[in-house]
Amino acid sequence: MEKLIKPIKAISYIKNGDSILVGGFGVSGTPLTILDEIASSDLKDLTAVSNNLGEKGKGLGKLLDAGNLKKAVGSYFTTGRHAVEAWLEGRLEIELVPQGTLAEALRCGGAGIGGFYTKTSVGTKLAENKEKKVIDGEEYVFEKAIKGDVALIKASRSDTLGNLTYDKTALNFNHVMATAGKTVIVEVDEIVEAGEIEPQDIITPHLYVDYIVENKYIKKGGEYIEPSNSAENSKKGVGTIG
Amino acid sequence: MEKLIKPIKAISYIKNGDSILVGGFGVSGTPLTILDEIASSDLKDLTAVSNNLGEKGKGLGKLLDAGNLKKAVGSYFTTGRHAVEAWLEGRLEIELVPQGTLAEALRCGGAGIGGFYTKTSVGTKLAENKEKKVIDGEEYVFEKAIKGDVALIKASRSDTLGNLTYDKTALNFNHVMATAGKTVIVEVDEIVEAGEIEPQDIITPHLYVDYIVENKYIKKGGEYIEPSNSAENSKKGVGTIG
Amino acid sequence: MSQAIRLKIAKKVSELLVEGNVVNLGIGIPTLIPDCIGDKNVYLQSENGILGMGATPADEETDMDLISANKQPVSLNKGASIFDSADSFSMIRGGHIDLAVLGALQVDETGEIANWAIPGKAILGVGGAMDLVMGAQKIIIATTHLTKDGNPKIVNKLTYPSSGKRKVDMIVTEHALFKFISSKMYLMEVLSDISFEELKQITPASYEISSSFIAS
Amino acid sequence: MSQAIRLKIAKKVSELLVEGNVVNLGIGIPTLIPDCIGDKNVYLQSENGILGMGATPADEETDMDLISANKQPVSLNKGASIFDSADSFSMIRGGHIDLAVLGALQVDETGEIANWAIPGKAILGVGGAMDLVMGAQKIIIATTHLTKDGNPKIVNKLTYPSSGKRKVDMIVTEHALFKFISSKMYLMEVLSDISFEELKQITPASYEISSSFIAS
Repeated sequence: MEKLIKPIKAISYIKNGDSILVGGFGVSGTPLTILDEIASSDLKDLTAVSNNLGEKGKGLGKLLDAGNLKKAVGSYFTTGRHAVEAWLEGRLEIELVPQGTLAEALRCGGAGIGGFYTKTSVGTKLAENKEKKVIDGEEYVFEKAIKGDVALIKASRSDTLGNLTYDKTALNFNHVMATAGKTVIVEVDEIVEAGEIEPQDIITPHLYVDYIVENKYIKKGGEYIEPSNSAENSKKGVGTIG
Repeated sequence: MEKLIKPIKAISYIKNGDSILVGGFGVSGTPLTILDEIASSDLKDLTAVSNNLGEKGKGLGKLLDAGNLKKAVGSYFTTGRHAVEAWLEGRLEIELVPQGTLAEALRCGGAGIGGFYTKTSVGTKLAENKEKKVIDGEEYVFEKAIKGDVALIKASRSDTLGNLTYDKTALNFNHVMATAGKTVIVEVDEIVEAGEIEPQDIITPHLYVDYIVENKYIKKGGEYIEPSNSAENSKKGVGTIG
Repeated sequence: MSQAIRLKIAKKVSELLVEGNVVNLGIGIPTLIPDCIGDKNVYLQSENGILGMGATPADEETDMDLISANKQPVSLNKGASIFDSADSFSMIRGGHIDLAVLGALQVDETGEIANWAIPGKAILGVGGAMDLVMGAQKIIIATTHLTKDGNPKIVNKLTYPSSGKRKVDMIVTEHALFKFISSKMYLMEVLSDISFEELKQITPASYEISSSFIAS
Repeated sequence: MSQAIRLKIAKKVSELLVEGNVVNLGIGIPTLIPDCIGDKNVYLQSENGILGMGATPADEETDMDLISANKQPVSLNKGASIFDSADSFSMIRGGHIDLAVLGALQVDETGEIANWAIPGKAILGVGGAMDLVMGAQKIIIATTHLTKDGNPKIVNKLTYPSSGKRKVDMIVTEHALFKFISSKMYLMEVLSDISFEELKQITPASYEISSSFIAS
């Protein structure tokens, strides 16, 4: 298991000013263990490419509070107040991208496609100053591929080679981000022997995965709970994630 | 099972002059039953978009002999002599597309992307007269999305709703073609009840599939054999496909 | 706006759903629709990667890795499938969704909508709104007739940022059902005891009464 | 050209493969490489949708729905995965393949190759050649030194249609191993009893002898 590393080692592959692609929708499919490690580090000026910024105090929300982030690129920052407040206070730059355009731009980044034409956002503020092209009589806007210095993703299972499967809607942006990161670090719940995952069940083949980190959170009652204080948390109903 | 129809009904959705997207690599993953039905029909002037043209007398090779085709769009027509001969004799127009560009153009056609930029073919004859664009200092060529009037694909299993799975490398172009056809007809080996395929095992969700046809060929010794004369064929070693 | 009114709108839209259709439900009133569908057979698509989304599960079956685009726990119906965000938006942008039911901040008299940003406020969320507006085969707007402050939402011309050039097909409010045909707006049905004059007053958009108009 | 010579070239290339690498093998001589790898641990990618392609199966295990890009039956190694053509070429074009070993009709002295079309003949097949040329991290050309007719393949300037602007990294023939560094060609190793003069004669491309040259 050459690819298995500790969280502290994982974040040594991230440099100040890097762009990090972070999987997850809400906090489902978010690499919480790795993000916790970043939040307790001195890393700064990071640009996070992620659909949203987790929740207040969870996932990327922690990085926002800890001051690791300079900028966020994503589709939806209005779920909680934490991102809006950071933006209003000038602590965070935000670049808003339609969700489908974000997914496709990341896929293109991983697939060696320089950019693509979509009808999404044509005629809106988000297409202002972007190149347009008429194809077969319809107007499209040009969107550039997105790549990242480091992709931080979450899978449910990895085999020892780094082949990945995901748990239901925790899949979301994780696979495309695995293809679009220069360095790819996956956080997993479980590691199995190579050959234990059927060839057709593998969602992300191992060639995309550089390092594997074990998830320290424990799934309980459908939610991921920090093990250090899980007993207390499950009583109080705080500190849970999901 | 509203979607289940007979092969003769299936080809009634194809009109003279239509573009048909036909799955398969070699003849693996090719809808042989539907193609047989076309070969014995009067359909003409069809444009086949397919990686290759099957083999002599098999799959799209039959359509070539039967005179159903006007044009072929694909990446590799030199495996057998049948396509080369048809082209030399002026019976077939050919448009050559790099294999990765073909796959991506079909995916874009299904995904509402008007076109994309790839480095593949830059500086070659296949990029002549195509728009170029420099993105982040690298030269790319513009390729337009491909859609088809009818997609004819092959899956191993469908549930009653039309959710599909494929058998190993028979997957190839079938899924992207299912997304890029206006009408999509799938040929399957087996039909199971809705719910029998796990949600995460479904490769092509049912919303892409309009009609289902049962494969009349029988898999034997790793190859598909025409049942009508399978006893004889397996003796002589002829008439097998794959 | 009372929950009863929101439910009334959701119920009316549910009646309009076509058996066998693939439907994406936006945030706001559309999220109430699953509970109004009954045994009508529609396939709900959720842009975070589900086709065949089912009802809210019992507490003990809740899995926060099986959630809707609203980040609420859901279940899977028979024949449901799971896919990633890129594939999900391929479905949406590629025209494979029969119907999207969306909320709106404003709709103008041509059917253009604004449903993602408020002028002068931070523009920090768009989600899948623009992809759905451009990609769905048909769009129904499910909205209260007026804003919380009593201002009209169905207007002459958008004053809020547009969600895209594509025009919607229908508006359902607690008072009325409007249809758009070739970017012209028609009153199809009155759904409350409101008079024509009162309706006109709270609806700045120009519209005609359809020849197939149905009284409440 | 005799099969022995083709095998010799395939064996030499096999020695150059790096443990743990993801490798795509083109048609021609590269197809002989799987049998020469031994227990070196490389992951073979096949553009029709396999990572972890294994050896030719026994006759009774042959499945024509598990084939290589050459349409020959293959097996799957432990940890292999299957994917569709779009995902396969995303790997290739996206730079995720460490090495492609390709055949060539011609290579010029800058490392540009021609491997898909012959002038004056029908141009009817390209397959994944151009995607691999543009996408693989490293490219080794495995080819006989001369054509069947005895004409040079390693030339001054391509007279056959180019496969792309991208330059290859290495050429392995039965006689020599050449490397390209910044579009300049270096003789690294002589692999037969050919003399420098004889080699020069059958190699119109200009090259220098590398400072780290190895004699046969």
